This record gives sequence, C-alpha cells and structure tokens, in this order.
Amino acid sequence: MVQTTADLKQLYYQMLRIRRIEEAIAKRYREQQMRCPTHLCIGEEAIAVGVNAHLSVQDKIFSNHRGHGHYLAKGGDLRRLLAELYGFAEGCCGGRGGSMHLTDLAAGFIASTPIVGGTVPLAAGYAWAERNKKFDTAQGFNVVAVFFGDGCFEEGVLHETMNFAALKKLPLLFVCENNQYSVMTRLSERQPDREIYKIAAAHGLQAASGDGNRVDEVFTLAETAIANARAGHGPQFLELHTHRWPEHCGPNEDDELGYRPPGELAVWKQRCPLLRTRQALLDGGLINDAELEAMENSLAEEIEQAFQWALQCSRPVVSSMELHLYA
Amino acid sequence: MVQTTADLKQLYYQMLRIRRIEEAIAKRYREQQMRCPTHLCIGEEAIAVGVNAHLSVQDKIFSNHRGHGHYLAKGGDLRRLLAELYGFAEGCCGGRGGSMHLTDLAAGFIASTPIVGGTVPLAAGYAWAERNKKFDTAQGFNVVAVFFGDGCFEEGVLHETMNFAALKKLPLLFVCENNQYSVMTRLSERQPDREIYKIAAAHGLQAASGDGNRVDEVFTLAETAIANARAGHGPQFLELHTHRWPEHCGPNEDDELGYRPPGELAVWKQRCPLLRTRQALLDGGLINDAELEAMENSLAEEIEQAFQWALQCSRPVVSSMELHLYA
Amino acid sequence: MRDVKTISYGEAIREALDDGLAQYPEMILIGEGVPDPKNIFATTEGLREKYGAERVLDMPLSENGMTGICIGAALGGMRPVLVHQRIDFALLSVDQIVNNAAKWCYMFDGLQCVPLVIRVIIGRGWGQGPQHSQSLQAMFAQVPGLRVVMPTTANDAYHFMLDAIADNNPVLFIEHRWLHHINGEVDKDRSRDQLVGAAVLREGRDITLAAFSQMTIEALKAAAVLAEHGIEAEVVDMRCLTPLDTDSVAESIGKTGLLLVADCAPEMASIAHNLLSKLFLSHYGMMRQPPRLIAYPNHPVPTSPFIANHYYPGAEEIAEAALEMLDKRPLTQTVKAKLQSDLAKDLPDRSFAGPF
Amino acid sequence: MRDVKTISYGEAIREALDDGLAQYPEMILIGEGVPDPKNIFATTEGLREKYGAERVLDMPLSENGMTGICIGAALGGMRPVLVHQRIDFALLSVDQIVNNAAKWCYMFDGLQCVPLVIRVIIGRGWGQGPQHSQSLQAMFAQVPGLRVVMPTTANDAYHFMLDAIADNNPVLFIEHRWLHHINGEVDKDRSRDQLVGAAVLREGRDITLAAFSQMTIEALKAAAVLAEHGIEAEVVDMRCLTPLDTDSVAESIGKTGLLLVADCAPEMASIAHNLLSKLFLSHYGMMRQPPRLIAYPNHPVPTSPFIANHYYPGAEEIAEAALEMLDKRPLTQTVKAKLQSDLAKDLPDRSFAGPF
Ligand SMILES: Cc1ncc(C[n+]2csc(CCOP(=O)(O)OP(=O)(O)O)c2C)c(N)n1
Ligand SMILES: Cc1ncc(C[n+]2csc(CCOP(=O)(O)OP(=O)(O)O)c2C)c(N)n1
Ligand SMILES: [Mg+2]
Ligand SMILES: [Mg+2]
Repeated sequence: MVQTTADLKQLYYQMLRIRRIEEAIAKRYREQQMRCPTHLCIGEEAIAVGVNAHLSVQDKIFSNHRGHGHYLAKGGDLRRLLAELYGFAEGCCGGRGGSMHLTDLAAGFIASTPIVGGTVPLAAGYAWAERNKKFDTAQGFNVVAVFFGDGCFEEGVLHETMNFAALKKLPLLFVCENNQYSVMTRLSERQPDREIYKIAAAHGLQAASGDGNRVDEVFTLAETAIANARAGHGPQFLELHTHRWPEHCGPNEDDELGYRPPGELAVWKQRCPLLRTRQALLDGGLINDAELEAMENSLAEEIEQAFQWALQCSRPVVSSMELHLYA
Repeated sequence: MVQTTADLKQLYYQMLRIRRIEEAIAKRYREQQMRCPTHLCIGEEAIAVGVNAHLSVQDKIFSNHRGHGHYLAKGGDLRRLLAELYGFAEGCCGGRGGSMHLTDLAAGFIASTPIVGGTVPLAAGYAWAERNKKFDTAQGFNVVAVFFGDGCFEEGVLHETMNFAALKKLPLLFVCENNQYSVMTRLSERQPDREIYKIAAAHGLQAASGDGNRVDEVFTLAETAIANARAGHGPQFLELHTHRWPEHCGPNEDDELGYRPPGELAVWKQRCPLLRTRQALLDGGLINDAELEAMENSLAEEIEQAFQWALQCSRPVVSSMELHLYA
Repeated sequence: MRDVKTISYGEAIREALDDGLAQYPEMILIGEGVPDPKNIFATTEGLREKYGAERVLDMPLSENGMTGICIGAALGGMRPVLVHQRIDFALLSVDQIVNNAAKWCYMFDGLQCVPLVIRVIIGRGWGQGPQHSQSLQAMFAQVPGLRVVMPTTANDAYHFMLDAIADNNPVLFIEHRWLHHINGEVDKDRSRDQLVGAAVLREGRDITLAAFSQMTIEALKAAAVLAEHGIEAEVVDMRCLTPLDTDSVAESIGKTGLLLVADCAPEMASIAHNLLSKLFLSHYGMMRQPPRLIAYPNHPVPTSPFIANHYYPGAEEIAEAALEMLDKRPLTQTVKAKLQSDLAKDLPDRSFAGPF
Repeated sequence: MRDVKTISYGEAIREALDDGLAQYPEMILIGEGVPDPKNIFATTEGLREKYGAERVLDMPLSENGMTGICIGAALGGMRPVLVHQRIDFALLSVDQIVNNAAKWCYMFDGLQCVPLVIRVIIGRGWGQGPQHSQSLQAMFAQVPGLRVVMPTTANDAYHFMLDAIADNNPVLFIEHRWLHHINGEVDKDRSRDQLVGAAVLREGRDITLAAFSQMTIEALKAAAVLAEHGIEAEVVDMRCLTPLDTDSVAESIGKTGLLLVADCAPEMASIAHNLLSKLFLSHYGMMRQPPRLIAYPNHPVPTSPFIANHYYPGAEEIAEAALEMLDKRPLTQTVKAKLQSDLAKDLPDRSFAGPF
C-alpha cells in the first residue's frame, strides 16, 4: 500500500516523467530522424511505475516492443535511450536495436525485444539462475519481472513458461498489460470470454487482476506479489487492465481509423493514470500547483538536455557493423 | 450412462479386443520383423473405447504416437494396421508410417503422428471446417476428438489450440490420457501440483476429470461432452487418469528399470479396466463364462487371421519411394 | 477481350486473393491484421466486407497453433491462406510447417493432402532491425514437400497467388515488402506456370544476371544503365525455389558465358549457393570466368540507418561486379553515378513515411 | 602422463559432459530423458548421481519455452547444455534458437552473451520414419550467430563438447546416432581446435572425399577398400559448419584434382551445396572434372525397411562414384562386393535390437 505522501508524489512524478518523455519522442519522431518502429506507452504509465517501485537494481526486468516506460521506470538511462532511437553509437545498444531493443544492465533492465513472447521464457531462465543462488534469509531472492501484453498471452510459450516457473517456484513476476488490443485487433476477436489471470492461477501461480490505470492499486498488488516472489513462494501473475492512447506503432493518435468503438478512447482518457493521481494529490492537499509546475519544469529541462546530448552523439562507424556476431 | 447390458458387454468386448491385439503385437514384435518404434496402450484401453463409443463414422479423430487403441476403437482396419507395422504396401499408410502414423479415412480416423502435440491443432482445424458447415438441427455438428497425453499438455501449442477452440466454439473434444509419465519421467518432475483439466476450464472449455480405468465412467463423461460439442456448446476437455503397463516404446514390461515407485504398477494392474468390467458383468449376472470364452475365441481367430493376411502382404516397390511428395 | 491492366504488385496480390475467394468457396484468408484498417499493407483491403467475417479473419498471436489449425482445416476441406506480416514470425511455426504440412501427403502415402498457402513478407528498411527483417527463403526452400515461390513482378504475384490457392500442396509465398509499390502489367488470362520455372525478364548476350525477388529489380536497374553503354545483360528472375530452375540459367550462360547471381539474403543463408553448386555439378566448364555472388553480409541487420544503409547491396554493386567481369572497369564510375538515387536508402519509395 | 584411452563416441560425450560439470559449477545439463534410466542412449549416465538433481535434470515437453529458459539462464550466469533426443524436436524451438540465441550478442552490441549448448541427435534406422529422422544441419548452419558442429570421431566429440561448453556463444552440437557406438582414441590433453576447421582423417593423392558426420565413416570405409586397389583417397571430415572450411578442401583438391562430397541429408537440404558453391566461386578451374555430390533423395524417409533401406547411400555409392571419376569402372563390382555387410541396413551395429 502507498503509505506516505512522498511515495504517491514519487509515483506521480515517475508517471509524469514517462508521459513527457513519450510525448517528446512523439513530437520529434515526426521529424523522421528516429528511423525505427516505435511503440509508445502513453496511457499505460501506471503499470511500469507501480511495479518497478518495488524493484531494486539487483532485481531484473525483461520487456517487449512497448518498452520505454519499463526501461525508464527501472532507472534506464534516458540519454542512451534517445541516442538509441536516433541510431547513434552511444545508444544503449550502440544503435543496433532502436526502440524495440533496449538494455541497461547497470539498472537491471536486461532486455526488450519485439518478437511477441520472446523474452518471457528468458525472464524465467534468469529467475531460475537467481533461484539457484544461495537464499539470503534477510533479503530473499532477487526478483525478475517480465512485462507483456494481452496479445502475448496467446503465444504457447507463455504457457510453457508458466508451467516451468510454477514447477521450480521461480522468483518471477508476470505482468500482463491488458490493453485489449493486439495491434488493431480487439481481444474479443482473439480470445474467448474469460479472464486471463485465472488461467495463470489454474497453472498454479499466485494471480490477481486489477486496474492498471490506478497507480496506487498497481503499487499495492505489486508489493504483495513481489514480496511473495522474494520470499520463495513462487511465481506471481498480475493482469492489469489499461488502454493505449496513441496508434500501435508510431507517434500519432489513430482514433479515426475506427477500430476502437466510438467513445472508448475518451473514456480511457478520463481514466488517465496521471489525472487520477494528480487529483488525489490535490484533493488531499498533498501537493500544490507550484510543486506541480516545478515538476513540469524540471522534467522539461531534463528532457531537453537529454535530447541535446543525444543529438550530438556520433554515427556508428560502418565497419563496426561486422563486430560482435560472436562473443 | 451405460444403459444396457448389451452396451457394457460391447464396451468390454472392445477393450478386450484392443488388449488381445496389443498382446499379439508385443509377442510378434519380438521377432524383429515389425521394424518401427511401437508404443502399446495396454492398461489404457478404457479411454479409447469409452470415448469412441459415442462417435459415428462422420465424426473424426486424431491421435498420437500411442495410437493403436484409438484406431481400433474408431473402427480402423485391423489387417491394414498390422500390415503397416510390417512395412508392407497394403498397410494403412502403404508402409510409409509404421505404428506411429496411422490413418483410416473410411473409419473417420484421420491421422496419428509422433511429434508430441502435432495433431492437436490439426484436430481443431478439422473441427473448424466442420463448424463452418451448415448446422443440422437434428444431428448437430460432426464432432472431432483428439487424444493426447499428460506430457503433451506441456506443449504450448495445446494452449494455443484451446484458446482458438474456445474462441470459435468448435465441436472438439480434447481427451487427455494422464498416465503420469512422459517416457520415463514422472509428472512431478514436469508439472507443478495442480490439476490439468482446471487449466482447460480456465481457458473457457467445459472440462471434467475422471477415472480412465473405469470404462463406464469414461463412457458417461464422454457422452455428456460429445453431446455438448455436437449441440454447439463449444470445446470439451476430459482428463482421464490411467496407467501404461508396458515400457514406453517397445513390447516389454520394464518395471525393473525402477523409474516407477515400487508397487505402483501392481496397484494399477488391480485397477485393470478389463478386470473391473468383467467383474461387474459377472457380479451382475450379465455375462457368463461361456460367453467370455466365446469372446476370447472369436478374437483369437480374428487376430490370427489378420496376422495371416498381413504376413502375406507385399513389400512396397523400391521406386514407389519417390511418389507422393506432392499431391 | 483480354483482362489486362497495370497495377502494383500489392494490388495484384489483393486481386488474386479476391478472385480466389470468389472462385473457391472453401478458401479462407486469415492472419494477424488481415481485416484491420491497415489490411496487411492494403493487400487484403475490402475483402472482409465482400466475403464476410467467417472467411476473412484475424487470428490470435499463436503462430504454431494457427498453422496447425490451418493444416487441419485444409484436411477438413477448407483452403486456407495464412498471412504473416513478417517472415520472422513464421519461425514460431517451423514445427507445423516442416513436420506436418510439408510431409503430410508423403507420409500418408498420397491419401491426404494439405492445400495451404502461407504468405510471408520479407523486407528491409526503416530500422526493422535484427528480429524483423530476416531473409529466410533458403531455410524453407530446403524442405522437401513445400513449394516455395518468390514472385518479382505484379503479373507473377497475381498468377502465383491464384496458382498457390488452387494447388493442393503447402505453398510458401514470399513477398519482398519493397516490391509492393512497383507497378506492372497483369494479364489475367495468361495461362498458368504452375509455380515452376525461372523467367527471363530481359534478354541479353553479354552476361547473365540471375536474381532472387527484389534483387531482380536491382538487376534490371543495373541492366538498363549497362545497356546505355552497349552492354546487354540477360536478367533471369529465379522466382521459384522448389526446384531451382538451373536449366534456364544454364541456357542463358550458354549465350553469355558469364554468370552473376544476386540474392536478398546473407551469403551463408543464400539459396544462390544451391543454384551455383548445381550448375557446378552439371554444367562445369560452361563459363568463361568464375561466377560471382552478390548477397548480404553474414550477420543480422542492425537497426541504425547509418550502418544498415550499408548492409544491402543493390544495382550499383551488381553493375560494378558485371563491369569487372566484362573487363570494363573504366565505366564503373559513370554507371554507378547514373544508378545513384536521392531516395533515402531505408525507404522503398517516395510515398513511404515510416514507421513501417 | 597423457590421458589417452580408447572409448566410444557416446562415452566420449559422456566424459566431456562429466568433465564439463566438474569444471564449470555454473553448467547444467537438461533435457527430456537426461536423468532417466536410458540416459539419452547412455550419454548422460551417472551424471545426476554425481552432480545432483539441481544440475542434471529432466524437463517438461516444452521445447521452445525450455530453449528460451536456457537462454535466460545463460544470461543469468548459468551454462546450460540442452539435449534433444532427435533434431526433429528442435524444430519446435527454431524461434528461440534463431530469433534470440543466435542474435543476442549481436543485437545487444556485444554487451551480453549466451553460453548455451544444444545437443541434437540426427539419425536413421529401425523405422524412425518421416518425423523422427530428419537431417536439418543445413537449416541451422545458415543462421548467422550460431556455431554448428558435427564431430565424427570420438576425440572430436570429446573436445568439441568441452569447447562448446566453454564457448560463450550458442553452439548446436549435432551427433549422428550411428556414430555413438564407434570406438576411437580420445586424447584429453590435445589442445583445443575452438570449433573450427575440417580435419584430414586419411591422406591420399588420387581423389578428395569431403564428407559430413556419419558419411565420413562411409568415406573412410570406401577409402580403405579403394586403397587395396592402389587408389589413395584423401578423406576430409567437414566437422565444423560455421564457417565451412573451404581452404582445407581446396588444399586437398590441389593435390588430387578431384572432389567428391558426401552428406547425410537430402540433396536439396545439403550444406554440401554451400561448400561446392564456395569452391566454385573461389577455386574455379582447380578440378580436372566436375565434382560430385552424394546425398539422400529429396523426400522424407519412409518407415518401411523395404524401401527405407534403399534411401541411404553409403560406402558403396561413394566408392562407385570415385571409381567412375578415376576412370576405373571395371573395379566397381569387386570393390562394392568387399564393402557389402551382412548387417541389416537399418541397424547401426550388431548390439542394436530395436525399437530404437
Ligand atoms: C511472434 C510475433 N507475432 C506478431 C508480431 C507483430 N506484433 C508486434 S506487436 C503485436 C501486438 C502485441 O499485442 P500485445 O501483446 O497485447 O501488446 P501491446 O502492443 O498491446 O502492448 C504484434 C501482433 C510480433 N512482433 N511477433
Ligand atoms: C515434440 C516432441 N518432443 C519429444 C518427443 C519424444 N517423445 C515421444 S513420446 C513422449 C512422451 C509423451 O508423453 P505423453 O504425452 O504423456 O504420452 P504417453 O507416452 O504417456 O502416452 C516423448 C517425450 C516427441 N516425439 N515430440
Ligand atoms: Mg495489447
Ligand atoms: Mg503420459
């Protein structure tokens, strides 16, 4: 549970930071200098923030094509993310990956990759390696978390991974970001009418679902789940309901395409995780306009500086392309 | 439910037939003339018989590496099965498949193949084709059933198939023969402690479990499930507990290898589906020793004749090997 | 009256799917995005409206399961066309493609068949990166029992798609994303080629350029500029991979005596090796010089345009190698200059504006 | 004192796994059947007892998931050796092998690596049939970023396995089932070959026989009988596929002028094409005659022994082709007669009694 004002402010700040960064990326993306498929997480910030709030640098996370929020919430280096989008040598993957392949080992963000489901078993394997280490009774296990979507839940590998994770009682947290869409295809065209997390429960995982647009709810659910995983109670599963605002891939909104029922996006915008949290902070007198403005200013500054840094990075040397096929 | 004496006798007869055929195959297999991997279903006959009792020729089934019982219970041609084991041209696959690749389209036995999980989505696809036909209010849908093991349940493709089957409400029956082993590996080394059929239920299937060694129980469970599928209520799942007596692959018993806990096989032999049914028939005065002996005699005769037929079949012409790569 | 018109490769595929759906009531068209507003780069546009949601549909993200389901549907009398927006996703379904689809007819002694088309798109550009731009044609073309085609022209795209739908075997239909926008004349009445054989797209006597898929376009570009300098290259489109049509290439070499092969795949993953090796085995000594192979480097494609743009050889490299083989090195600068384009190297055409 | 002993290929693998487990505390050995009473044809015998159930273990039937889990474990500091009893099962995990394992180091700019060994067994015999006896070496050998080896001798089996375990890259270790029982001398102190390079197993001046895996055994048999007739064949074991060691083959051809390649795979799926093509491109004109390729037919293996026994070429076919190339056809009958064996064609050795 969110215990202190400081906590909630911090959660708000983290969400706001991701939102402003994604917006800045969207804006600059239109200049066509970030030449890679880019999936923004605007509207879904509460999940990345609420879960990562409980993870230390020792804990690791894996992510998917929509990975900026996870990377930032885990403490991934903003400047190297931006440089990566531009394809520069100083990018977190040396420019080799772009938006869909992020890494920041120092922050415990192992990797995101775009083959749907691809990183899910990797997270379990990493958690297995952690589980095989000596159990520290004070600290418990290092926890590994993996973020994926409702579409990913349709991949068989997810079920193979849940089975193994439950068998070996891995310190692993599955975070299913259920935004009801896989690209432009609604859940009802892809899955029968039943709840995702209950399948995880049937596999023997401790599983729960919740409102992925309430950061306090995510925070609380993740707190329990991560504590369980850390204590050796085996894999945990959270299904968190949310909605993506922009198009699946790219910087724009795409409500005009008509694949979302009319009004759906508007409803979800009212459920904006930032809006709700700010309102709660304001209503409780826990924050004032000046503080909010200070936040915005410091973020604007951070983001601007990060872009400046990224934009003066260097192009990778062409011959470097051949390197690192093998370790 | 098994309503009449005739029904129960028929079920017994079918089980006995499979048992005697498998025993005869085991005996002849030792002569090393059936040169293909062969997985016998001795001990598991009740499942094939209890399920297939409700399927007509219009209904189809798919099976796996351990397919003799399914094939025979569905009405597959015994003589062509034996010829197939010997690799003769008159075999049900022209000798190309051996024990692990059976087919008898006239009987509605579409195919068995040995890649674990391989036929499961095929069965769903076939059921989809059936579902797309006009619904006959009197007959309902033709039903497709697929038989697979507890090991197979670990394959991701099974879950992908359950999801699609539930989504499209396919007239499909999943039959999980849970004999607790995948080759020589116990369930507890492969899956956590939870029930298989409950995962199917969580996927939105109508699911039940039962004693796979009681043919009356299998018969009753299958009756309901198949009626549901036929009526358009969507996919059904049965988890049936049983035990394989012989070695995983080959004609012998292998209790001396020690992978089964001591005494386990003995317990299961007491639960022999034939023994139990025969006892019930005798106890109820529904059958007498003479009838039982007549059954044995007619089966011995049928089997002997089938072997005689198979053994005089012809070797496939070598040049035929090139045919049928394409249709 | 003949039905001839000029349309793009992408439109040709859409027309073939449309005509296929009209002609075969048992045909279904399925894939992630098939009925969505972007319609697989518009190649499935309007088909759901025309043929209904039962026949034109989306699917769960379950590549292996859905491939198996399509195989089963084919056994049950349907004629499925399954679409993957990127060939990389088909790697999840290699089990069903190789273990089942490709072997079914053979292993059941010809008693059953699998009329299934799998459409996969290969490609490049706009930072698709290591996992979204693989060229896996050789991986699939080596599987006995699959038919693998890579049409280059709009006309072939149309006819091969219809042939593939009509065929009772599993067909892997490989489209290069950069072909989609290219226009060509489609003659609907042209008789069928039955998914076999190479095609000579340009005749010439000086050198044979045998090329695969989009590399054929590059070869044609090179040939056009070489012709301005009196060099007549013959361009052979290796549009069918199973089997490779070595005879057509040998026939061309019979005229030219020189062979250059160009493939859109890393050298080690190039089906061109099979072509060259077969020629080596059966037509040793036909050539005046060793042949040459132009292919991609032996590593994944990085995302960064600054390096990825140097990953792909094209018309310039083909022309340069041809000039070397013809002992006309002095022409190289002039020819290459003419082939240079101001279009960014990671864009297929001017209308393209990312993200993919 | 050197540690040299004569053991079977299967025992050599077991010893390498044993030594690997002893040397690398982070190594784990996992696979369906690894700790069961049959121990992957006895190649993992006793290892669970010695190193414990945490390090030597069975796994669920989840090939793709378990491959991904092993990749993740490797990223987390473990050194997994994953075993498939048949290469056919690895087809379920092509996604994780190709999309992740092979690309990880490259796509993360060398910051991460995947020390993973995947042991797969190819083979034939006793009616394994279409889905249980595929030869897929070329499918994997074309993937940039994988190391693919197919050792033929017990000594290479031992050292390659240890090298593979030590290597920080994904290694596909392909064993032909029919090699398991063959004895050879294993010299544990021999320095490492680092998983690259072909090996000349027999020297000769008349013809080069370059062969893959079990076909090398067939080539050696043929060479032995040819030698009785004064023909000295040089046998080159193409034990490493990434990269193919064309230089060693070219060097041998430099002596002999004649090349015959033998692969245990269907012709269309043979990596021998890559070898031949590369020689064509770089060593054109070295040979006195066109080379030859001996491979399996282009269809799956049927189960029936009456036809399957005619599917596989071996020493007889190699010798026959070599005699033709050497213009010594009259010797064919004599040589083939000497090569004939009374062992049934679907059995690897006399101790074998089915079912596999
Ligand atoms: C195996 C695979 N199939 C298809 C795709 C194409 N694809 C990329 S993202 C995506 C949608 C994934 O949906 P979901 O998992 O719900 O994540 P979301 O985008 O909604 O966050 C698809 C189909 C892919 N990258 N990988
Ligand atoms: C994909 C795949 N992996 C592994 C195997 C090897 N294999 C054959 S049967 C079998 C056990 C299957 O167990 P289960 O599904 O429970 O069926 P059972 O044999 O117990 O009837 C295994 C592992 C295979 N044939 N296919
Ligand atoms: Mg989603
Ligand atoms: Mg079992």
